[in-house]
Amino acid sequence: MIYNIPFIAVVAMIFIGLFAVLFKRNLVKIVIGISIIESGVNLFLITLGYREGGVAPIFTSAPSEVVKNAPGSMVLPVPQALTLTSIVIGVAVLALMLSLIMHIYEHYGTLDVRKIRGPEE
Amino acid sequence: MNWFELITLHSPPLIVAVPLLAAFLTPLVSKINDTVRNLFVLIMLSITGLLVLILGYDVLTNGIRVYVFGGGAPLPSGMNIPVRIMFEIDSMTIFMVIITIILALISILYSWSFMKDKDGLDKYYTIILLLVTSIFGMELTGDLFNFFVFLEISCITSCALIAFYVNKKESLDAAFKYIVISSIGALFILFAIGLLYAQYNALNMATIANAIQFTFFDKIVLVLLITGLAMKSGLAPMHMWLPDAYSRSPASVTFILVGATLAGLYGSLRVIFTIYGNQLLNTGFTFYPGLIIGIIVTALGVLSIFIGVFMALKRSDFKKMIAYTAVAEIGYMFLAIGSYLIGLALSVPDNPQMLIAGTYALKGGLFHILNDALDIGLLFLVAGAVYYATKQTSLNSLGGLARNMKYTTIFFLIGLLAVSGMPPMNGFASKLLIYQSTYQISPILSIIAIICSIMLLAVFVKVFQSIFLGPEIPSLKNVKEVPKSMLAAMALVACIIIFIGLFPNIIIDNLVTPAAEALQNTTTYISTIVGGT
Amino acid sequence: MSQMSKIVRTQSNIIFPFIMIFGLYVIAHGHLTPGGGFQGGAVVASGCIMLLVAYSSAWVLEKIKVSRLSVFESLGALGFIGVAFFGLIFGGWFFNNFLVRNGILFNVVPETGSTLSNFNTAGVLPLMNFAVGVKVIAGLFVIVLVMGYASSLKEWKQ
Amino acid sequence: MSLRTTVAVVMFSILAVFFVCTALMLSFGNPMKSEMDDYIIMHTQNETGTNSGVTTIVFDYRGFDTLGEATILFSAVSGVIMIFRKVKK
Amino acid sequence: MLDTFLKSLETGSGFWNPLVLGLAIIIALLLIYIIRGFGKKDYKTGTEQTKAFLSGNPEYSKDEMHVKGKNLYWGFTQALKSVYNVLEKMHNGNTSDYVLWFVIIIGVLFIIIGVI
Repeated sequence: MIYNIPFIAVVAMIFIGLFAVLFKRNLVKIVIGISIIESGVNLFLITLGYREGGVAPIFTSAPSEVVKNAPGSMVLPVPQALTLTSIVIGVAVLALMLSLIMHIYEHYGTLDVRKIRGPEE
Repeated sequence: MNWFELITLHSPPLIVAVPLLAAFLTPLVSKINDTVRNLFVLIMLSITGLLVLILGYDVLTNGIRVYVFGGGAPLPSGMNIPVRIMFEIDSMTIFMVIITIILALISILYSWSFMKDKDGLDKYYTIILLLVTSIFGMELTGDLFNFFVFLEISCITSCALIAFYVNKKESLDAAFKYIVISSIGALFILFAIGLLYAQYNALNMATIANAIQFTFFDKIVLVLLITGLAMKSGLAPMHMWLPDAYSRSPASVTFILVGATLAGLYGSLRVIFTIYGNQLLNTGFTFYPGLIIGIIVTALGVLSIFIGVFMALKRSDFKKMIAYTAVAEIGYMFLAIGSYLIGLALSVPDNPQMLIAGTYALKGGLFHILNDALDIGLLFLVAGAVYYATKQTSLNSLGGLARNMKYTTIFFLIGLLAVSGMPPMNGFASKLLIYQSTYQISPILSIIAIICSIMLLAVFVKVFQSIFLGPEIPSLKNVKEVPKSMLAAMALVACIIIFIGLFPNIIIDNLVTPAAEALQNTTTYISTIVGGT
Repeated sequence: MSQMSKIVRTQSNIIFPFIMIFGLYVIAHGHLTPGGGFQGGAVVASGCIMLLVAYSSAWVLEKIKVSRLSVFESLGALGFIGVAFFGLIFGGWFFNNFLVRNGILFNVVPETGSTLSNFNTAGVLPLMNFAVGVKVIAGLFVIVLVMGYASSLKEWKQ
Repeated sequence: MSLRTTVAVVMFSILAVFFVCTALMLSFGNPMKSEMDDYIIMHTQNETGTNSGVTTIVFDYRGFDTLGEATILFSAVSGVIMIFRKVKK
Repeated sequence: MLDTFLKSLETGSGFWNPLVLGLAIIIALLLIYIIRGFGKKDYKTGTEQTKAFLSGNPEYSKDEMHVKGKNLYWGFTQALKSVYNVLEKMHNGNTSDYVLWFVIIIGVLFIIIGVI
């Protein structure tokens, strides 16, 4: 049970992020919330691939006993690749959101989420 | 192996790679000349269209195609889990890809003069191409994580395109809402994919579908995937981003955004029918999870129809009315899909009539995807034309445009009749299928659908009256008809609409029925990759 | 954003080459050690961004244009998809690793086991690493450059 | 508490129950299945000639994902440049 | 032959053929034309006959006569005011509320599907 603490941390991060998105009024804080959710999901992916006592799946100057019992002694590589992709996606989304926020501040003069709304005709 | 077979063999990756290559080349090409750039984009998309035709002919005659990136057999030797990314193309995919290429070509043709005197056009064309690429990728792929990557590309590019009018604060606002909501949805989808990976150690759709057990994890994954993708496709009550995003982006962009939402719908179809097909479509259980999903989807579909129509009736902005109508149309599709699931579950002891009715509902729903894209798209193009000519879209300040814009009026009339399901148009054919089959499943559903369709007609009669009819308003006396490329784009859509309306059986027999059969037949999809199961 | 003090500028001048070399090392050895095009590109881009912070974005914009960086990014992406297309032409499949056994470069296959193998392995992977590296350097730098310049400009919205 | 807060708290607790159940049912340190990853670890050297398992996946086995990832960065850069363009009135 | 021609789109419990409907429309147009022929022949344009009156009063200027978009269906929206109040509250333009709807749907579906 106590050994599941990485997964509990994942859930905690997702909920902290959701809390920020739902209850914070500043747009920048909402973006920070999304970023925290994203870190939680990335942590989830990387946690899935951990194998007890495993080392990184890289053969360059790996110890010989690791190479001998090869797949069992290395962590799973696929989640790491997925996390890499996911991180880059997060950077792109973050850049776009922040530049939109700069424009929104220029036009509306505020970052309060309740006031950022167009007219409803 | 001659060149035609070679192209047929490699057409699945080329359909994605050619627009992508064009998108990477556009910043370089646009240094030469504006006309060269536009021609380049049009030619590249035409090449993609040719590839789509070749692939479509091949798949419709020879069955499911699999393309493995990097080469080799789908399964490595001694394994029953594919390692490489692969595309899996069946008739349903072909149906969606054809819709997408039609939308993309017409949008490029339309934006030729619609966007002529705007700034930042090289980036605009680049991002349009990337959006088209992402829609193709979402539809062609057979790998869940790859699907997620393309979903994110479509999210980012749509956001950038919605914010194209950067000096209007409404469009910035709509773009920000869109990216916040869709990135949260995409993150939940990624979480779900991670859970599936944890259980089955696979990311391939067919492999997961083969192994799925409907455990506790699978239920959570089902909820997260369906909710996230339904949000992408604008199902009520998660549709709120859609009217803002549709009504505040340029008309040529909205035309492709319709395709992007339909790709979300396609994703949820894949989840329900393929990944969970062994569980939801299998009537051998004592308790049918398919029935529950069917009831939920139907209820949300009816709710979308209701909300879309009612909100559209009160609005006074042209584009916003069409956007809410789009929500209602999405509701019709989900209603049809849910009716199929309910009919399948009810048919079990000895009631095969229900299954037949459900199958017709599914056909109607799939046919409605095509019709909805064309009808809503045509209305948005007309709204863009009105905006181009008068620089406003509010119903309160427009009137009497039929005097100066004759062709646009005719196209709007065609779109009006089609979207509200009046007989000679294509909307009627698909809605008739939905009405008749849902009536056998539950008469109330069909009655609600018909009444809301009548109210859609009322919505657009209001638009027609206050924009095109009535006395001439002095400030709009000098309005001119829009340029020829916009007229050509609208005429093209109108011709397709009338053609489908007059000969619905051609489309139904050649495209819709194979697509519906491919969706229903989960086993073939799985066994193409996994082998005899 | 005006220029920072002379101490900061001098320090960043000194550190900048080391960051560059480290980032390029990570890009070049992506197929042997942890890292690759994305990671190394991010390191190099953050080195460039350090200069941007120290010397203000207006100073950087005098040295290099946004459009030029954009072209670099396009070239990186083109290189990446071009390698994939070469796989289609020479190897028979899209994304085929056509260099790994029978190419002229990077054609060595390392022995299974703990080998400190040489640079000349892994087929097309080093090429892809390099293309992605160029792309990420230009992309991240351009994002920060544009945003920094826009925030430093008072009347940028016109 | 307003209606919105009440609804949000109720939904938060429902979500929390299900997510925490998920987290407790997974086991950290021993994956349920690892066939695909074992195959990749064992064949990364003789199939792709690479020593790094992660780079093999990123650029060879799942190279198409990386193309999509590069595309995402490209589209974000294009989007940022387009948003910050100079607009003539 | 006629049978296959008629059943161009089967709907499970019937069929639909747009060409037959086109034929019907043409017949209806013919009928309208014939009926129009029975009308009065002494109608002349440009005289008092073509002038419009509102309950005997002369009409207003064309600008004031145009029924604006917001005036249409006033009765309908007024009658369903309670429904519209709820709907307008749903679309309040707040990003957090939009995300909350997403979370609500996830929660409800968790309860429905997860408990089964």
